[in-house]
Amino acid sequence: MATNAFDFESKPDISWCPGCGDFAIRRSLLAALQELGIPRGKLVMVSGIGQAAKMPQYVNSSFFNGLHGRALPAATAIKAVAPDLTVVAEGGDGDMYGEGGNHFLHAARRNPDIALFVHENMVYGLTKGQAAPTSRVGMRTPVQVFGVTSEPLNPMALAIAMNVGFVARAFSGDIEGTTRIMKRAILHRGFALVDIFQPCVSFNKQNTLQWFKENTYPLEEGYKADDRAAAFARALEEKPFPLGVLYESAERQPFEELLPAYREDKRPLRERAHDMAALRAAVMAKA
Amino acid sequence: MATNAFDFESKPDISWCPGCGDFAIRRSLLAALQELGIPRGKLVMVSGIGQAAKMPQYVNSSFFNGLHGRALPAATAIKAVAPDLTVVAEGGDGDMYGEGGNHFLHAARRNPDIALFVHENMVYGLTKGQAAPTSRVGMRTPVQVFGVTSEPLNPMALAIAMNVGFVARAFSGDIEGTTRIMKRAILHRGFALVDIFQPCVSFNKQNTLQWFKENTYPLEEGYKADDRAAAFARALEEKPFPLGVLYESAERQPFEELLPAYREDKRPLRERAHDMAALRAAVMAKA
Amino acid sequence: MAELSIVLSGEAGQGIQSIESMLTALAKRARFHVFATKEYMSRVRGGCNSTEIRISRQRVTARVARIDLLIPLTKEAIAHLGDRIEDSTLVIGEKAIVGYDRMIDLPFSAIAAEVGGAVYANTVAVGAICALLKIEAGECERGVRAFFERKGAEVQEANAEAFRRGYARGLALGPGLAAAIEPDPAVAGEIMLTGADAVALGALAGGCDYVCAYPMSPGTTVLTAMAEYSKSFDVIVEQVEDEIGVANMAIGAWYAGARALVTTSGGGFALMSEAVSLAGAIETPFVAHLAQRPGPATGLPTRTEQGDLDLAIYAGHGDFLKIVLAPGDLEEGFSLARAAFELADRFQSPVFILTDQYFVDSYYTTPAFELPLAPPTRQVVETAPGYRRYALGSSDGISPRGIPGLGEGIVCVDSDEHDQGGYITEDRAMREAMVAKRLAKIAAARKAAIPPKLFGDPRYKTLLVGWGSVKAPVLEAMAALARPGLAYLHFPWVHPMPRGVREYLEAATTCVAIEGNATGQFADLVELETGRRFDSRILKCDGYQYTVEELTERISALL
Amino acid sequence: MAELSIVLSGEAGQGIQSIESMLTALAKRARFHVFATKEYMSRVRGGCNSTEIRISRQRVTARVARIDLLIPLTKEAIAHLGDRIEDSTLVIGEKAIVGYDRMIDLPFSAIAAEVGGAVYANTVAVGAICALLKIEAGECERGVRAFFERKGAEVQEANAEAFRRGYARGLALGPGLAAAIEPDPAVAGEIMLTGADAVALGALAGGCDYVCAYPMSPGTTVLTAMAEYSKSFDVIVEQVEDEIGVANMAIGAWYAGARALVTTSGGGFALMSEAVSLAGAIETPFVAHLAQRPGPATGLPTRTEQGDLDLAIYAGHGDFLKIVLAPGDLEEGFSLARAAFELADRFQSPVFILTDQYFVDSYYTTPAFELPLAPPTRQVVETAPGYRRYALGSSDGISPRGIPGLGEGIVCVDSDEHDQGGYITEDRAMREAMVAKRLAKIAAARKAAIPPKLFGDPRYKTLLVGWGSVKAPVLEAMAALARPGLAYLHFPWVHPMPRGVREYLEAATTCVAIEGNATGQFADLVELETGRRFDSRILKCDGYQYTVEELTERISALL
Ligand SMILES: Cc1ncc(C[n+]2csc(CCOP(=O)(O)OP(=O)(O)O)c2C)c(N)n1
Ligand SMILES: Cc1ncc(C[n+]2csc(CCOP(=O)(O)OP(=O)(O)O)c2C)c(N)n1
Ligand code: SF4
Ligand code: SF4
Ligand SMILES: [Mg+2]
Ligand SMILES: [Mg+2]
Repeated sequence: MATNAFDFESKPDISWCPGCGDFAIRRSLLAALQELGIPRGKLVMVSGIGQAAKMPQYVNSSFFNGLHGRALPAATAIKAVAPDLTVVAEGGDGDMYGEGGNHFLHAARRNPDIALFVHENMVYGLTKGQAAPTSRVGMRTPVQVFGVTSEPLNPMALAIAMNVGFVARAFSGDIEGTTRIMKRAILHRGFALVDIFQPCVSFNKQNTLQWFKENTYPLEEGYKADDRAAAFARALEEKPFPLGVLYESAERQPFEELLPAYREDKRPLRERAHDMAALRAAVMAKA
Repeated sequence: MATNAFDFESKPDISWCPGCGDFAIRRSLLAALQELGIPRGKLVMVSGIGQAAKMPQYVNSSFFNGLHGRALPAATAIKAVAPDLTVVAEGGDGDMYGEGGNHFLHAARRNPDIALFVHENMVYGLTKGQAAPTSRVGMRTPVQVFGVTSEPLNPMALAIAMNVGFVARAFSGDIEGTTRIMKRAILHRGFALVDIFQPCVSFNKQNTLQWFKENTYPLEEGYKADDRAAAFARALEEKPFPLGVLYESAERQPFEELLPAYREDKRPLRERAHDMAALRAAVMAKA
Repeated sequence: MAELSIVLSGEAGQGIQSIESMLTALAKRARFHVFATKEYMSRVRGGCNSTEIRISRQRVTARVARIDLLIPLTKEAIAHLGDRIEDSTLVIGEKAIVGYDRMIDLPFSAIAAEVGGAVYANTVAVGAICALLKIEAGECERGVRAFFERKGAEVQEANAEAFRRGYARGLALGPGLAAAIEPDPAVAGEIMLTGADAVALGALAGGCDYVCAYPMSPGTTVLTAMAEYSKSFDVIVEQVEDEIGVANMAIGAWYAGARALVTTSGGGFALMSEAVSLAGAIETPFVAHLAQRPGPATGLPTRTEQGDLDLAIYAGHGDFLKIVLAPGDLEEGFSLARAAFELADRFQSPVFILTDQYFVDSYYTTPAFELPLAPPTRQVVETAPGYRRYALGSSDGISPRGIPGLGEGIVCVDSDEHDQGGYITEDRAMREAMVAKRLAKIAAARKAAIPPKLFGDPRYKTLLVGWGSVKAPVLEAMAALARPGLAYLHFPWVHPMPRGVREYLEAATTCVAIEGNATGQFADLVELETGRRFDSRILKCDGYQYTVEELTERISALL
Repeated sequence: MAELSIVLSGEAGQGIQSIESMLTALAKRARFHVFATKEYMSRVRGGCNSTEIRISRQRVTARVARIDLLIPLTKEAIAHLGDRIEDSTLVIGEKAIVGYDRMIDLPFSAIAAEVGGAVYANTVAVGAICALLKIEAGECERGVRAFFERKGAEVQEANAEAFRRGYARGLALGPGLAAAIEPDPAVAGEIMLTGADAVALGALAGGCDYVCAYPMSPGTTVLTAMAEYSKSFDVIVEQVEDEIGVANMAIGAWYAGARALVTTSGGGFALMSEAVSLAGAIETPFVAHLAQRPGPATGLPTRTEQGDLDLAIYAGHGDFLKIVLAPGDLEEGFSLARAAFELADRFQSPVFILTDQYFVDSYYTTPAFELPLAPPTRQVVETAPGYRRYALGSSDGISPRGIPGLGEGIVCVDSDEHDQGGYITEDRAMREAMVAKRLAKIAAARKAAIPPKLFGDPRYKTLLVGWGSVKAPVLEAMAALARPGLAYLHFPWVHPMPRGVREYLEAATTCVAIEGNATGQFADLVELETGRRFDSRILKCDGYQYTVEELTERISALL
């Protein structure tokens, strides 16, 4: 890889398993950040806990690596407080759709200008192989000893139902395709979801690199991503799953742009002084 | 009202505001329960906290009135432990889609045989008028002083995206229609959502009885509720909002029926003895 | 007469609140000291609620059991107030509705109807009360007009008329019932506000510029106040999907350079417990206003208790600093809320402001708060390349805090155990250094603690010990008892325990803990700190704040 | 020789675990006492982990610092174990890979390659170790075959061959290195299992029939064990979306008549805090297994600490009974887990079983658990019409518990304050009665508490006080010290504090608290209860359990 501003001088000790799809996603991510020319000091990576959620540790930028499932509220606040920063949230399918499911729903409602990258390996990697919300029915694990019975969560359908303005599925095996989609997601003004199929070589023996290859296909050239109902129909397709941007709409305004604090004054909060005259007036209004 | 097995001998002190749509929903509920002939001792009403969530207090049956937002996990367990009971979960739009949003997602995935009735009054009633996840954009409240900016959550679209097998919208103003839908929801084998439009006379001056009347219409006779993508398209309709069963499918098996504990033995757990021989064997297997 | 205690009681939504707000505004205008508090059921309409108002020549800051004047709006009001109605209680109202033998009939609605409708009944009642208080009629009328200023001339006029009629009827009750209270000119410059307002203003004084919350009584009071202030201050106010989101959002906001406040109550705070631990781990400031109400679980949602102290102190897993402040009066509400932000920023740690329903809902006249001269500054550094968020080496465990976007460095925080740069480590020595760093902040905070304050006889034999909102009733009870050898040690800063507490207790023969919960949570903490057992604990868990009389009696029983 | 301490160290996924499980199985088969524990990084592959195995003539239940035999699988293993490698440590392994001067080269992989591939390297290593232990070869080989029974004859044969070759190479190292340990015939009837297994079996013995959890190390160990048991028991096992759902689901399950268990760690438990309060309010049993790991926040996910005691005791808002049990050995793991269900059901209250990563992951040979004769019964009543869930009147605060569907009554529970029937009330007298009812259960539970157990000299001068998993290392350290006047007071039941603790402490000249956290959380509780301060606290927070040597040294420094 060519030198990338977001890579480290010395190779970091990456704790992923050899062969894990996460490495490829990291390559896509570093490339996307570099190609977009984001100033290194202006990026904040936000994550929860999990293998995927370790990503910020391996990107040479500011990061907020918080609690399992809780990346999105933190990311939303960071963007709201400092709209001049680029905020990327990243995590696993358990992190974002399991523990963090409620934040996902409501981040979608709020629509902060955040790109969310979810590693869909259909398993809990870091905790050693239990079912994720995306695990396929029938998958056996040390906890699901009789096989998964719950319907896998369909992130595409869900995001489209929540009217997310950028809904895409990528595949770690396609580094360039993923890079391309990531760039578009970061550029999208508002909440953007990229769900990335990723093989977990240690715990998911069912949804392997090969399986993903065999069970995905790129959306056809000329696919129109601007029709929500049509996108939903495509989102229901399984085996093969379509890859690419399923839905895109610039209709909604981002959360932070709607905040009254930014109506006139565009400066991030950190640059503002507190208004002592207003305070005095507020106290004396109680007289 | 005629005597109803689920009503009380002496009139309960109902704490809802005079004129609240909740009274009508209670009438529909009592009628539905009565008409289905559910034995009184076999019903458990489960709820969280809120005005809507007080419903179980006003139904003469067993109830579990738990924490704000947390009705569904409790209801799921009750049904799993005692599949012979009828379990109805009920609550407000804040309770079920706000605080409880994650449980809603995952109850949908699990598909327990529970009917869920959500009072969509587009506001937080009990806590005095803040925005609910369903509040319309622009609504001003004591907290949303500049008006709501987040996209209202669309329960129909969301439930269809989550592949819920029974997805319906009712309106408290139509007591009989609501009763009819409630009955179908209770009879549905699996998770069934009925989102019920309900005017809050104290705090929602915008989405009034009149407003709901003017902004809803019944699904046309002959509407086919079995096509998920088509149902989704209809779920996106707003002003007017369609009323009725938007989607229905008997495809998925209920959660508790898939539990290995019930494969052969159908008795609820409370009727089972513990197996001491198996315990001895399990201990000695460690020798 | 020195003061009058007035109680209004009726259903939710029946108009108690309009009588109350008009009356207290007029009384303040007339330079009386005013105190008002309310108790209400967890329902929007119906039930039986009450508001208590004291109008006095002297400063009054606590509730009393005594009712001098009762205005019942329903039949139930009489039963609701029970044995607090004594022979000396003047009961005035609509006999036809209330049906209470001993009451003086004053048909507010009928009089209101003459003016133009039932809506004016409240103003009629206010008129009658003002007459009894012998407040000058013309001045009152100007007050009434001011009160309805925004509603237009017609409404103003009708209400003035309703007021006059009520006033006349009040006068007609005869001089025997009147209660002339002398005004205090000093009230003119004073402010009158609720505990929630005091906390909100204190937060603004502390530089708060981000508020997030999930509605929960009684914590919502501060959310609503801040939302209102977002019209005149650069404050981002966001209602979040749940309390977990709230806390994580606030921590994210602090990380990015804001001064964020969350406000909640027990159940909501319990949900934030993991996030509190996150703030501790990543050493990011966090300020929570926790307005207590009785538990467990949903409990009594609209009532009061001091039962969440343990919850706050032991929130989150692992050992790290949490500072807990508990205002006892409005001034402390303001100054501690302000201090919370400075302390959170300085110690890069969670700070909790513990109030309760009684505290946030009560209001009274008090001298205007002293404002700081200088605005607060964000205690952050501009980072240089190579900046490390958790640089070791300071004796107090505090490393300079950078924020992303300010300076050339990057700011890396991780909830896993981390090294100086914020990167995950499992190195034992680093782990121990980081634990020690976090513990050092506890020691440093204890040194910086606001010491407890002694009231009463400095050469006490009996020492009362309390915290938070019991302060005002205790002080009035002490004044009522007027006993030498009696003192009250008040803790506005309750955790980590300030130093020197043992000396206070050792100087006493008898130590009595007073608090509003069922077991004496603070008493336990003081015992743990000092090794000195309390001789008695005065406790209460029925959902109400102590009245002055109740405390007077319970204290004197121990003397 | 009485025992051998063996350490295997290498990357995650490199095969340490297969060597360990084969070796311990063979050693137990040969009637040695076995103890094994592991420490590992929070990663699935790579890093540097280690397993410690003691093989002994006598019962061994704790870890030691001493390494008699080290099998490093990587270069890093040597640095990782640092100063624990002494002159007396025999280091055996593949010199080409490890590159450690002082080691004896034994090219496992090369030998394995002769057999048919690198997969056999572990078995080769086991063979070599067995030779050094002088375990009879034929018996071992049968053991190896048994170990691979399910893999088919070919695999069995290849491994037997690998074993033989390894054994031969071990023998060839010469008798100077061999360590003949005498077997103990009593081991034959004993069981060997992890703390997690003991808790899972105890839960089954306690009638557990519903398990729900969200994966979290080290709590997952019990989830996995229970999932496995769901193949042979009527246990519903469900993985839930988050810990809040977990706790509310478990409470719902108990309400409907199940005996539910949840299992988690600190951060997950923190999220359950509100639900704990729910269980308290609606008086529904709840059992949580809380396997502790170092915090705050994510902390060190795969390491050990006893830092969540305060979190557990003060979980949830409001005053109500929580019982906290903390097993110190496998037998306690089994019996306390079993007791947890009986207690939860009896007191209709939350019960927590506090273990830690060290406890759940370690295993050793121990006498087979005594099984109860009778199966547990659900402590529920068949309800009659008019049944009231919260009937007042019992002195211990306990009302007969009905469940829906059993009997003619209805079972109504509400998280708001409620009356006897479970309906919402704001009545003051009822509130006070319900608070008193809940508090009465605390008093009743204290009476029923399992008393602490004294080990060592009954006429002690120095009293060590500890809880949970420090028990085993403390007992071995005491045995090593062999000092008169020294005793250890062990608490398997840690909250609410059993009675009579003060007497134990007062009988000592010196009291020393020993626990695995940074501040001494249990020591605080004992001080609060007894008023007696500890003279010293031995504490540890580096993520590891005490070794016997470490404790011996730290205790003797105080004697
Ligand atoms: C509150 C809480 N619960 C549970 C955990 C344990 N935990 C850590 S990562 C993880 C799930 C990992 O799965 P996923 O998010 O899919 O990421 P992956 O490892 O597969 O990339 C869990 C359950 C935690 N850290 N915090
Ligand atoms: C953990 C927690 N947070 C907040 C609350 C306060 N609370 C009670 S009901 C409610 C919302 C009520 O709105 P909704 O669910 O829409 O029901 P409605 O009253 O409108 O019928 C809230 C926020 C609570 N009880 N518990
Ligand atoms: S466990 Fe799976 S997801 Fe995690 S690093 Fe290994 S291969 Fe990747
Ligand atoms: S507040 Fe609204 S929802 Fe609640 S009872 Fe009153 S009218 Fe109904
Ligand atoms: Mg995953
Ligand atoms: Mg609502």
